[in-house]
Amino acid sequence: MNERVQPVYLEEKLEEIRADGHLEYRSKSLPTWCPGCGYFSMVEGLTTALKRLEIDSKDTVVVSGIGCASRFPFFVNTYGFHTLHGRVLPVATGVKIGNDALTVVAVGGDGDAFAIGGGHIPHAARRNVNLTYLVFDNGIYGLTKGQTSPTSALGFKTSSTPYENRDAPLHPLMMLLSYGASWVGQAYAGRQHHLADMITQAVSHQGFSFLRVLSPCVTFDKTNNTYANLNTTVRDLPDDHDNSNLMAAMNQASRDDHPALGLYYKEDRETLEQVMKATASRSVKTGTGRADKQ
Amino acid sequence: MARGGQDEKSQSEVHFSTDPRDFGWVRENVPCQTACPAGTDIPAYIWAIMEGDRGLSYEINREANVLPGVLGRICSAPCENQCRHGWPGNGEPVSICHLKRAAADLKDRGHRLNESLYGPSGKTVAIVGSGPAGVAAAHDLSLMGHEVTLFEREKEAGGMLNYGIPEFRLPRDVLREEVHNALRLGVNLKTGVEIGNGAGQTPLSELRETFDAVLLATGCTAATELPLRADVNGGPVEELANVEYGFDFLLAMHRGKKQSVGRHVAVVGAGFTALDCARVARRLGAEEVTIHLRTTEEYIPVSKHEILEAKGENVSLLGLRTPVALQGDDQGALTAVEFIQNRLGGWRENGRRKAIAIDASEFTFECDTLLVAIGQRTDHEFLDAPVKLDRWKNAEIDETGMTSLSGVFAAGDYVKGASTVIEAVGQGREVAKNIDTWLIGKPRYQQSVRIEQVTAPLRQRAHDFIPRNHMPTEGIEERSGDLELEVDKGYNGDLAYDEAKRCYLCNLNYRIDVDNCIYCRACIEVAPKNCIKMVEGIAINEDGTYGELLETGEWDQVGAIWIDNNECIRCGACFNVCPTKCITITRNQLVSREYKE
Amino acid sequence: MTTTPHYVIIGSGSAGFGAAKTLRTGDADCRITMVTMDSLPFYNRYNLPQVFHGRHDWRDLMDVPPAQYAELGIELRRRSRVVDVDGAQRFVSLAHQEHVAYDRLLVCAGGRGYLPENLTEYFGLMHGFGSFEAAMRLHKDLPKGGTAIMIGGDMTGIDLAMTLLETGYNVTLITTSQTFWPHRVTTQERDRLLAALEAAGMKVLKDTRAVGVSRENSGKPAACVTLEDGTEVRGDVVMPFCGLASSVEFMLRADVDIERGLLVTPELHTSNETIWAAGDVCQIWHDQEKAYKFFHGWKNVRVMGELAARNMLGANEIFDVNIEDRIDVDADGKISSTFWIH
Amino acid sequence: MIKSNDTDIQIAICGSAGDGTIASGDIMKRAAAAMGFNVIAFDVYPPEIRGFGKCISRIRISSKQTYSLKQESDVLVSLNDSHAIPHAAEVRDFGVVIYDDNLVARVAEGGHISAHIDAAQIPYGFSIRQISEQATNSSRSRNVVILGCLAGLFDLSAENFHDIIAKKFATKAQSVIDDNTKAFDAGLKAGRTVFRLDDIKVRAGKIKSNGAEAVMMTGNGAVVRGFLESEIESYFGYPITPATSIMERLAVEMPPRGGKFLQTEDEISAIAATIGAAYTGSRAATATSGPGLALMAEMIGLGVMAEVPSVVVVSQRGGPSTGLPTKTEQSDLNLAVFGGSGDAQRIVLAPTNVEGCYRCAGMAFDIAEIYQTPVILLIDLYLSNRYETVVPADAGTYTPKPRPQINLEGGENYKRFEMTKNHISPRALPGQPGLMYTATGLEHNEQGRPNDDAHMDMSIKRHEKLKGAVHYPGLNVSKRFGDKGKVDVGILGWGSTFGEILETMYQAQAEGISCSAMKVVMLSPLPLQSIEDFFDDCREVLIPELNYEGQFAGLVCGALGRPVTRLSRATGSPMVVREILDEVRRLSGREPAPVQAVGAMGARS
Repeated sequence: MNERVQPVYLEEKLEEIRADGHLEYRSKSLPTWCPGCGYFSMVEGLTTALKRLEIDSKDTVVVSGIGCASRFPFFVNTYGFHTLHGRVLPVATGVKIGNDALTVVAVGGDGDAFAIGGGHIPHAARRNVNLTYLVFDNGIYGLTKGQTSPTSALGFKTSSTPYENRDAPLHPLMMLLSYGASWVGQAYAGRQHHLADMITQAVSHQGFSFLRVLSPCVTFDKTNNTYANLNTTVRDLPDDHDNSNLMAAMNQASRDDHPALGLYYKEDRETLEQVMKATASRSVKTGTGRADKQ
Repeated sequence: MARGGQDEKSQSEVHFSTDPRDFGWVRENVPCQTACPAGTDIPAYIWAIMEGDRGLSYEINREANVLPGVLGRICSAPCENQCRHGWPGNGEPVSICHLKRAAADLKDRGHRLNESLYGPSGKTVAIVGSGPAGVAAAHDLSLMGHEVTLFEREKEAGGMLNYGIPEFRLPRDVLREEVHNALRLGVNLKTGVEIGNGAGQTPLSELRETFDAVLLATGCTAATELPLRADVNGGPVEELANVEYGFDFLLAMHRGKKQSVGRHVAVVGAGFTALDCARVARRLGAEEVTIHLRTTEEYIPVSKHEILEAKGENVSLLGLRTPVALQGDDQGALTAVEFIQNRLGGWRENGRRKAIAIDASEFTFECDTLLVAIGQRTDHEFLDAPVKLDRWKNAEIDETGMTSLSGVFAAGDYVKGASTVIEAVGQGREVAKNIDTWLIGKPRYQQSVRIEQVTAPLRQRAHDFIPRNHMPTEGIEERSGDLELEVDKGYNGDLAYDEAKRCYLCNLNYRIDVDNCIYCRACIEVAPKNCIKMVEGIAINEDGTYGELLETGEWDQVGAIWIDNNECIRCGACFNVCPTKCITITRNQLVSREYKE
Repeated sequence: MTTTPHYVIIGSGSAGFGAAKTLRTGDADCRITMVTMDSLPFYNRYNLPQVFHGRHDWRDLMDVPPAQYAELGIELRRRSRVVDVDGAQRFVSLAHQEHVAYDRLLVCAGGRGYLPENLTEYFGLMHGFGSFEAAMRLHKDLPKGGTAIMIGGDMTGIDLAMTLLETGYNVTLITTSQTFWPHRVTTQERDRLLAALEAAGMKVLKDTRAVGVSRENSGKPAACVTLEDGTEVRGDVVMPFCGLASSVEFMLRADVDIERGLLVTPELHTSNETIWAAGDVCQIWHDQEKAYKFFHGWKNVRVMGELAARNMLGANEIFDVNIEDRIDVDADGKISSTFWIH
Repeated sequence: MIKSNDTDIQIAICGSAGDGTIASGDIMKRAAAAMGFNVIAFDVYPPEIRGFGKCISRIRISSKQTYSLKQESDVLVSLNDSHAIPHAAEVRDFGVVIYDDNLVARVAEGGHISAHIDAAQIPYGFSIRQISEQATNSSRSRNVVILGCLAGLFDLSAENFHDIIAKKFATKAQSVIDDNTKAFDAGLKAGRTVFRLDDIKVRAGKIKSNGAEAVMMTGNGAVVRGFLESEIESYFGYPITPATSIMERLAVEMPPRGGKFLQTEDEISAIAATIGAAYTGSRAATATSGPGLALMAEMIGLGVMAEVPSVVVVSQRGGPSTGLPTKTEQSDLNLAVFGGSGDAQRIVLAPTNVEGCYRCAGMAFDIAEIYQTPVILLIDLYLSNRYETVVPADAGTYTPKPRPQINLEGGENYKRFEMTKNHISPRALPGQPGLMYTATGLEHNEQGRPNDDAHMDMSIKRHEKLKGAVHYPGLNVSKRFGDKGKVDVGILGWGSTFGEILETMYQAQAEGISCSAMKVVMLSPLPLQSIEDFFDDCREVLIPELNYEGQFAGLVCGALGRPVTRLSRATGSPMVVREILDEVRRLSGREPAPVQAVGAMGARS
C-alpha cells in the first residue's frame, strides 16, 4: 500500500514524537538558518542520537567555529562553545582533554573545516581525539554570501568564481581516510533517518569520528548540492562493503559523482586520552624524569 | 455514485477510509459539498472543467443531482455562501452554480451519459409526483434494477420546475431533456394520472396493492394562507379582486392561462416564488412592482444574483413590514395593503432573522394588485389511508423515509414543507437508497472517504486574484415583456475556464509527513496565508473529529509543522519549496461504495 | 484585580472624535483606541468644500493639531480597515490581521455615498467627495471654470455645488428622489428649492434619469452622462450625491441588530451589551414614529458621539429624536438647512 | 545648506534578513543616482543571511552636496513590522510610513506598525505581498513592489528603475528581470493611485560635474575603481565583512583585463601571496577587515622589512574579535598604524568619503612603489558600504607612473637597500639581469644580506624615507574647512566620521559659532606641521571618532603633546551630528554645557 495515501492522524503522530524524547534536546529558540537549510536535519539527527544513546545533556558539549553551521550550539540544549573561524578542533580537543567524561561534538561547515581550518584536521585525526566532528558540507560559503568553498564543484559559478570554479574540489573522505581518522562516514541531510543513525554511531565510537553530511545551501547553491540533485545522485554503500578495509573505503570515497552514504571505515585504536593516560602511567613505571637525570 | 467501481487507479494508489477523522476532514474542509443538500462533489466537477472535460464535470454533477442543467440555473446555491474563497480576506466565492450550468451547456453535443445499471430485482415501485424529488428517486431506483412507475397529475413531468418557475429563468427544453434522460432507463411515466379519492382518480390503497413500495413526492401543492388581522386564514385574499396567491398565479400561467396584473403590483414573500411573481408582473406590464419583506433583503433565502437581476428589472424590495389587512373599494377591488412595521429580532434556527412587529406602527401602501407568495404547504386530502403527520402538518417519516404506512415512503417538500430544489433532489436520492435497502433487505452502498494521491499542486497563486466572473445577462430592454427569453446567458468556455481556475479545489488535502520533515520552515516562509503552523497538539472534538491546532513558538515543543487545511488555500507553494518533499497532496472525496459486510 | 477599561472607537469622524474627547474627560485613566480608514487624523469633513476656496493643505482642515492625540492619550489606528467584530469575544479584527480587544466598543463608521443600482458599473468613472483625498482629486480634475455634473444632489452635494458656483465653476444637477436628502420635501417645496438653485446659476435637469456615464480621453470636456431619453450631458466630472448608505458589512458577525444601519436604543446602545453606535451608521428608535430612523447632519452626529460616550461611561442619557428637519429658501433665494448647522 | 525648494529626502527601508531589504535599497539608490541626485546611503544588516535579523537601508537623496545621513528619515518603508516599529519614531513630522496593510499571519495587538505611527506622520498602507503575488505569482518581490509604491507616490520616473532592475539582475534568468519589473510596475500603479498628504518634495536631480557622468558607488566600489584605473595586476583575497565586495567586484573585473585574481584559503595566505606577487613587480593588493589585518600583521611587518610595495585595504568594523561584524567602528587605527612585530612603520591612508576612497586607491600603488612599503587604505564599514555619487576623475589621472627605471650597472655593486639622500633605494625586479638580491625579513645590510649590526641605520632609513610621502603630489593628506584664521572651536577628524563633522561645522557656523574643521587623511606618517597650525588657530580642538579609546586623539596628542577634547563613541553606528554639535556649543561657550553621558573618554585630556 502506498503510504502517501494512508491517512495520518496528527495526535497519534505527535504522541509518537513526544514519546521518542528527542525534543528534550532542543533549545527553546528557533533556528535562524534560512528556511529549507539542510542544517535543520542535523539538529534532528544529533538530538535523536543523544536521546538514543541516553547521553545526558549536561555531559555534552557542542563546539563550533564560524559559518552558518556555527550557530548550531544555540539550537541544542547542551553545553556549547562557539569559537573562532577554523579553530574548532583545537578548542574541542582542549575541552576533551579538560574533562574526558564529556561527550564532545565539534561542528562546522566545509569552509571552516577544510579551508582555514584545514590545517587542524589532520592533527585531530591522527591523534585520535575521542570526539565527533560533524562537517556540514554544502560546498559553498553561506555566511559570506556565496563564494566557492574547498568542496565546491568544478564549473560552479559563485560570486568569487564568476567565470566558473576551476579549482578541483577536495575529497574530504579520502583526506580523512588518509589522515588516519578512525571512524569515517557520510550522510545526507535529505535522509534524516539515516543521518540520525550515523550520528548515533559516530558519537558512540571511541576515537576521532568524522561524519561528512551533504547538506544543500538553499540560498546560494541552486545548481550543485541541491536537494533535487542529491536525491538522485546519492547511493548507499554496497551491502558487502567491508568497513575495516581502508582501501575499499578509499575506493568508495573516490566516487564523488555518486556519493555513497554509510560507514566507510572504522578501526579501534588508542585515543589521545588513552595515549595520555598510558604515557602518564608508563612514565611513572619507567621512572623517567628529574630523578633520572640527576 | 459508486465511483470506486470505475476506478482506473490501482489499489496501491487509492485508499478508502471509514475513520471518523477522515469524514470530519471532508466535512470541515470541503464546505461547499457539506453545504450542498445533495452532497455534490463540487471541487471535482470544477476541476474537470479546468481540465477541459466538461462531460466528466456534468457526470460528476449528475451523480449527486440528476438535473445539473436545471439546478445550474435555479439553484439557491447554499454552497456559495460557504465557499472558502468567500471567507474573510479571501475575496468573493466561486460562482459554483454558474459553473454547474457551464458544464451542462458546454459539454459535447454527442456527450454520452454514464449510467451504472444493476440487473432486474423483480421489485416494483410507484412514485407519486414527478418533481425534483420524484425524478431523482425514480432515476436511482430504476438503475438499481427496480421497475418504477412515476405518476404525474399534470400533462408533463417536472412538478414545480415546470409549473412554478418562469421560463425566463428555466427554459423548458433544458428541463425536458434532463427529465427525459433521468427517466428513460425504464421508468414508466404516467402523466395526467391523479392519485386520490375522487372520480377517475387512483386511490393510494390500490397503489399499495399493486406495487412493492410507494413513494409520495407530491411536494407542496397548496399556497400558505396569508394571516391577516381580520382572518388569520387569509379569507380576505379570496374576497378581493386582484389579490391572488403567487403559487396559484404561476401555476395557472404555466398551465396555459393568460395572466394579467394591474399597474401597481405588490408582492409579499421572500422566496424565489416572490421574486418570480414580481419579475413576471414586470413582464406583464406592471409599472411599479414592490416586494415586501418581513425582515430585510440581507436575510432572505435567494441568491444575490437573482436579487440583483430583479432590481435591474426595476423591482424594489422593501423591508421590515408584515401585511395585516387588505383594503378594497366599493367594487371589491384592492386599493391598498395595510402593513405593520417590524424590527429585527433574534436569529432563527435556519439562519434567518426573526421579525418582531412594532406596536401601533401600521401604515398603508397603495397598490392595485397583490400577489401573496409567503410559502406553500402540503396537502393530504388526496390520501385514502391517512399517514401520520408531524406538528407542522407534514408527513411524519422515520429515519428510512417511511411513513406510518408500511411500504409507503415520502420525500421532498411533501415531507419538509417548501424548501429548495436541491434539497428535494438530495432527499429523492436518499429515499431511493432506503427504499432499495427495504426492498432487497440489505444496504447496497456504504460511504467512505476515497483518498488518492495527487503528484503536484493543481493551482497557481495568481489564480486567487481572478475576480469573480459575473453572469452575462440579457439587456433590460430585451427582457421587457418577454416571459420566455432566458435572462442569464451562461458562461462561454473562456469564462467558465477562468472561473474554474478560481476554485481552491478544497478536496485536496495538504499534509506534512512528520517523519520526513526536518522542521526547516521553508513552507511557512512561502505560505500566503497563516496556514502552516508549528504545533504541539490538536484539539479533538467529541465526535472524534479534529478541532483547532495548538500552536507553539518554543522549539522544544514543536512536535510537528502542520498544514491547517482550514486556512490552506491549496496554492501549492509549500509543496514546491519543501526540501525533503515531505508534503503529500491527496484528493479526499466522499464516495459511495458497494456495501461489504 | 481591576484594570482600566479599553474603549475602542471605530471611525474618526466628528462622532468618533467627539466621543474620544468625552471619554477622556470622563475617565482620565482609560485606554482609548480610535480605528479609522482615513489616513488623516480628525478633520472637519463639512469644511471640505473649502478646498475650492483654496484650502489645499490638509493641515488647514485639522480640528486639532496632531500633537493633541498624544496629549489626550488617544491611540490612533489610521488606514486600518475593520473586517470583523466579534461581539462575544469582544475584539475587532483589522484587515492587517491584528485583533484589538475592547471592553466597550463605539461604532461610528459613518456611511459611504450611495450610488443608484443602475449606475454601479460606472463607479470608476465618477468622483466622490467623502474624504480629503477625494476632495483634492476633484479639485485637481475639475479645470478652472469647468463643469461638474451632479447626480442626485443631497445636502452635502448642494453645499459643494453652492461653493463651486461661488468660486467660478458650473454645476449641472440631474435630480433624483434623493435630491435634498436627508430632507423630505413636498413637490411644491422641491420646485421652489430647485428654482432657487437655478437662480443661483445651476443648470437643473428634472424629470429624467441618468442611465450611463462615459469618459473620453481626448477632447474636453471629458465626462458624459447619458440620460434615459438618449441625450447626453457633458461636463468635466460626474459626481453622485444620492445620500449615504451605512457602512455595516464588518458588523455582520458582531451579534448586533442591523437593518440598513445598526439598530440602537435612544441611549445609542445596540443589542449587544458592550457595543454602542453613533452618527450616520446607526438607526435610532423613534418611539413616536415606531421606527428606527437615521439622523444625519453635522450637529446630530456630534451630539450622538458625545452622548454615546457618556452612556458608555455609565450615564443613561437619551438622544432627543425630536429635532428640527427644515430646509428653506429666504427672500434672496438663499437656501438654509438644519443639515448645514454646525 | 539645503534650501526648501531643493530635494533632500531620506528613505529608510526596514525588513528582516531575507526580505530583500538591502537589494531594494540598492535599486533605490542607484535609480536616484541615475536621476542625477546626490546620494548617500548606508545599510545595516545582521550577521545572519536569513532568519530574523533586522536589515535597514537608509538612502539620502539630495539635489545638493551632503556629507552624511540625516538623523530623521522622511520616509520609512516596513517590510517587517516587528523590526520597523522601533524606527517609526525616526520619521519626522509629516513624513511617511509605508507598510503592508494586508498581512498573512495574525499579529498580536500592537504588533502592526500602524499602531505606532504618530498622528503627525502619514501612513500609506499597501497590500504589498498581494501585489507581489498577483504580479509574479510569488511573494518574493515585495521588496521591489515597495520601490514601485515609492516611485508611484513621489512620481519618480519608472524608466530609471526599470533600467537598474535590468542591470541588477542581468546575470540572472530573463524571468527574474521580468518578474521584478512586473512587481515594480504593480507597485507603481498602486502608489500612483494614492493621494498624497505628506509634504515631501522631489524635484529634478542635477549633479554638476566635470563633464563626466556622475556615478553611484560605495566606498568599496570606489576602491575597486581606483585600483582598476591604476591597473591593478594581482589580487588575493579572503571574504570578510565589510571588505568582501571589493574581492567580488575584482573577481568580475580583473580577468578580462588580464589581472590575476585568487580567493585564497585565509588572510594569512592572502597577504603572503600579495607580497609574493609584488616582489616580482606586479601591482598587487588584498583587502580585509580588522580580524584579517590582525592575522596579516606579521606578514605586513615582513613587507616593511623587505621593502616590498603592497596595498592592503582595511575596512574596519566593530571589534575586537568578531565584535560587531556588521556594524561600523574606527577602532583598528592602532593596529593599522602600529600593528606588527618590531618597528614597522607603513603608510596609512584614511579617506573620508567615497570620492576619497576612489582617489586614494588610485594613488596607492604609486605611493607603495615609490616608497617601497606596504600601504594600508584604512576605511570602515560605514564608508565601505555607504553609497555616494562620485564624479570620476579625468581619464589618465591614475595611469601608473612609469615604474622606477633602474639604469643600474649589474654585478657586485648593486645595493638593493642602498643608503641614498632620500632614503629610497633602487629596487630591482626579478627578471632584470644582473640585479639579483634577496628580500628578507632578517635585518640586512645595503646589499640585503643578513646583518644585525645594520639595524639602527636601516631603521633610520625605513622611517625617514616615508616622510616624503606627506608631500605626495595630488594627495590632500590634510585639509581645513570652514572659518579661516583664529576660531573658537576646531574639529579634527579622520575617516568616515568626517561627513558628520562637516555637517556639524556648517550647522555650528549657521548658529554663529566661529568654527572650522580639518580632516587628516594620512595617519602614518602624520602631517604634523598642518595639524600643529590648526591647533595654533583653534582655541579648542575637538576630536570625534568611532572608537572607545580615542585612538586618533591618542595618536595626535602623542605626536604633538597638545590638549584636545575627545568625543569617542563605540555604538557600532555612525557618529550623531547632534552630539558633536552639542559638544561644539559647549566648547564655544555659547551655551551652558549640557549634561552629556560621553563616557570616560568624554573628558578633556
